[in-house]
Amino acid sequence: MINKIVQSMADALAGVKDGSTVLIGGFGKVGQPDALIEALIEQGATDLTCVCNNAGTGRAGLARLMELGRVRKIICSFPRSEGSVVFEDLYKQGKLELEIVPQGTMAERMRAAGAGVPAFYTATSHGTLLARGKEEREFNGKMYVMEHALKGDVALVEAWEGDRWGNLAYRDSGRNFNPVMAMAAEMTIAQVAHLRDLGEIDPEKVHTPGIFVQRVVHFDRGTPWT
Amino acid sequence: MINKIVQSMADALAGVKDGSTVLIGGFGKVGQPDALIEALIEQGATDLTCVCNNAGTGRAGLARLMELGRVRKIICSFPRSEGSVVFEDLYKQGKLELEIVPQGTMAERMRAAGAGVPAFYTATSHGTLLARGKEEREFNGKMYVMEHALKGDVALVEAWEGDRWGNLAYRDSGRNFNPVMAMAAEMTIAQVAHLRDLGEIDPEKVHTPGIFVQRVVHFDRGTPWT
Amino acid sequence: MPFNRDQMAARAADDIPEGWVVNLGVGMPTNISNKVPLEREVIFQSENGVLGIGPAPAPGHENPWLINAGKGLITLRPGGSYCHHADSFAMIRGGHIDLCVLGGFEVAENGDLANWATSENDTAPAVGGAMDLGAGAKRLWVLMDHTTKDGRPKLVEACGYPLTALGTVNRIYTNLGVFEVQRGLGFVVLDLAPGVTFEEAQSKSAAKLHRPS
Amino acid sequence: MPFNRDQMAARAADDIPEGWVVNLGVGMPTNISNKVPLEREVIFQSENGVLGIGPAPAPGHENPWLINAGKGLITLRPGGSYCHHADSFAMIRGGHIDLCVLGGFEVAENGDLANWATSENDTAPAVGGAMDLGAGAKRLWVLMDHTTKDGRPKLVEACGYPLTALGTVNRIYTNLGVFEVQRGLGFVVLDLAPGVTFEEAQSKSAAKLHRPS
Repeated sequence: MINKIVQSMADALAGVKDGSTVLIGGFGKVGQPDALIEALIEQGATDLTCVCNNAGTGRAGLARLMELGRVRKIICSFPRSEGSVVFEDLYKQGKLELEIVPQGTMAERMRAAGAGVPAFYTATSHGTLLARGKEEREFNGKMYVMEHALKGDVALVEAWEGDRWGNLAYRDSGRNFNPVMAMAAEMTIAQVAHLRDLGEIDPEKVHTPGIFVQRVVHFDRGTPWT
Repeated sequence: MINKIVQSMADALAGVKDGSTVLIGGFGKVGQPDALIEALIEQGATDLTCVCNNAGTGRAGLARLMELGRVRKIICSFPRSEGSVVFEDLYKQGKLELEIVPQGTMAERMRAAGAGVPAFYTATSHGTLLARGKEEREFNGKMYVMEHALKGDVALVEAWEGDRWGNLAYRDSGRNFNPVMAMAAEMTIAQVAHLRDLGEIDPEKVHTPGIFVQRVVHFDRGTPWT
Repeated sequence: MPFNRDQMAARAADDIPEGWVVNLGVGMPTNISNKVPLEREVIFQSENGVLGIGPAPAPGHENPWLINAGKGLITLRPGGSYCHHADSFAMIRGGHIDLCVLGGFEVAENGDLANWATSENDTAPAVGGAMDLGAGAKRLWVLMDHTTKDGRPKLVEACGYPLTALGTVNRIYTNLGVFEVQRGLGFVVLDLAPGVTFEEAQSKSAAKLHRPS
Repeated sequence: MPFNRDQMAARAADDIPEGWVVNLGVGMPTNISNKVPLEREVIFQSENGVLGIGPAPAPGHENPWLINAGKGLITLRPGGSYCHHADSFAMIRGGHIDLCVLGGFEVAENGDLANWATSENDTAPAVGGAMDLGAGAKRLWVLMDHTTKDGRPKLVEACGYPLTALGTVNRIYTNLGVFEVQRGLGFVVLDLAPGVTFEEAQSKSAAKLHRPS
């Protein structure tokens, strides 16, 4: 019997190595795998590259991981936002590398990694600072920038429901980056608010098929704090 | 009020121009927009490039369109199959151009067209006859082929249900090429077995959001002939 | 009297026809959705995977799982749907969004937009989806004050700030009026706020304004 | 006695561990799914967007909307799901399929596979998903007769037919036995059908066979 469900947060994060690239789902607090991030803090892996839409706020979660000196590099579209105090401190001190990526390019680079596409072209960022050093190319009279796949060693995602095959379904705007990150990582770990029996999730609305998920852990965090 | 529902097959196909590239959904008979293909035959546009997984079987539908001399070129992954007699005749007589594309590359080229990606790289077909004349490139020690977006002027798709905003949901394996073709065409025309009121299709299982659909026409063709 | 912010949003909203799919940038542009009557069906998209945003939630009826790109609580109207980030930006990058309205630091007369970083040395500017929207939407409008707080013009000959997108702005809504970017010509005045003269608008712009022909 | 087709499929099925996601090519390989007991959960994928194929439908309970890549009627088991063609091939191209089993015209000792066209001048060969699967699956096995109907060997030093994929075949299941492709070495005999000798298998192959070390 295939059973990807693990019983503890420690089991969920077991084996994450130093130097890993960790994709962290969520947009705002919605679909953000808080419990898994806490578990990663506990687990101890360091020298991490974190890919996340923002660079953490307040002093908990990703910000805490950064404050502990465990993050070498952040890849994100929106580093500086209200409350991103830890990021700003560390960045000013030169203790954190930063790669800013347009949000759609970031999503597409992960989708490409998951889909076996090593590189693709996009008009996004052409002619801007974010295209510096990148290959440019003309197609049909328009200029494009070449972007590379962005792969993760680990993805941390949050879903509304999940089953023992690793199938996931999200709720409302909680879907966001989670499905593309699940595709793009060697090991995808899902925190799910509800465990379902196999077959209980409508096959027409499985948003992330189990093929992309290695571990499922139950954690009902309740309402996302907004 | 947005209302993409049209009342007749003639209205659904109105305005399709000679020389158009027409994407035709379905895999086997499932999800195949038979009524729209018949309506295209009626409508009269000629000099067409048709993109479809196969090159028609028997003497009806796509095969009929070809037999009438209305198709200049076929882009497909599986031209010769049981019953593809019309295709074989025309092709032997040099009356039909053929571009064979690996099935996944064909799907991805249309997805790219829909997603604003003019070109991407794939390992598929590298070193084979189907990569001849295509640019090759190495990424991380592995060879890839550059493939271009494949755009349609028109897409004909079939869905299980649809609403006046053009939202579509498919049934079982009827999804197949339909969502990517819907994304990739200037004008997507959907034949739906069931019309739904706005909001009746679960927002979590809208497979093709209405943004990709221009016209919806009701046609319950019943069981796909298999 | 120049438009106030509410009037600016309303002025832009008036120009959006039924049936368009529209993405509104965080900040001032978000207010535009409040100015489009529900009966005029405009489909608002948010890049975090929401298509068909409805009116603001009634107090006590908020759904914490449902937010827009600005992290504000929203609703979904019947006919709305959800998708993931790559699919959402496929809509944007693929040219399926009829209109995007962004805020701006500067717009140049060639249609360049600067709205994400205040200098090349800006340590960590946040780009979000602005470059994707700036390059991908069918039409790009900018909603912004005509000048900075200290009176510097924001309609310019060439942007001084780092660019967000090149040559894609079609129209600018400011407190002074509505301006179209015409390729090869520059800024054309489409409309002025009540009591605002052409000369006043010109004096507060750092590029030539043209009268409509 | 060489394996018959059913035995060949069963032999391959025996080597598939629980938990693998497996794509079976049209024709002989499809039969493999019938040889894996339901209790051993192997997840069969079909490139037309079906993940988690179940046993053949009971007569009278066929679902005409549910077919596999060979257009045969199938079922979905609990835990199965549907997706569109681009997502399905993302699974394949992205290396998420643990195993693909295809039919073959020829396999070369460097792992090249030819299985889609019989000559460069073949007027309209049908490739389907073979090249995507051949390049993208984590493991590629080939299930085929050891020789052609007229006795020509199909295990060769270099493929004469146009290639489907380069250097990706890991293993071949034939009526004579099971052969592994070892990089830098060539074909290694893993198993032989009852009564088939190494010498017989070698005599029916056009490349050197190696005994396992």
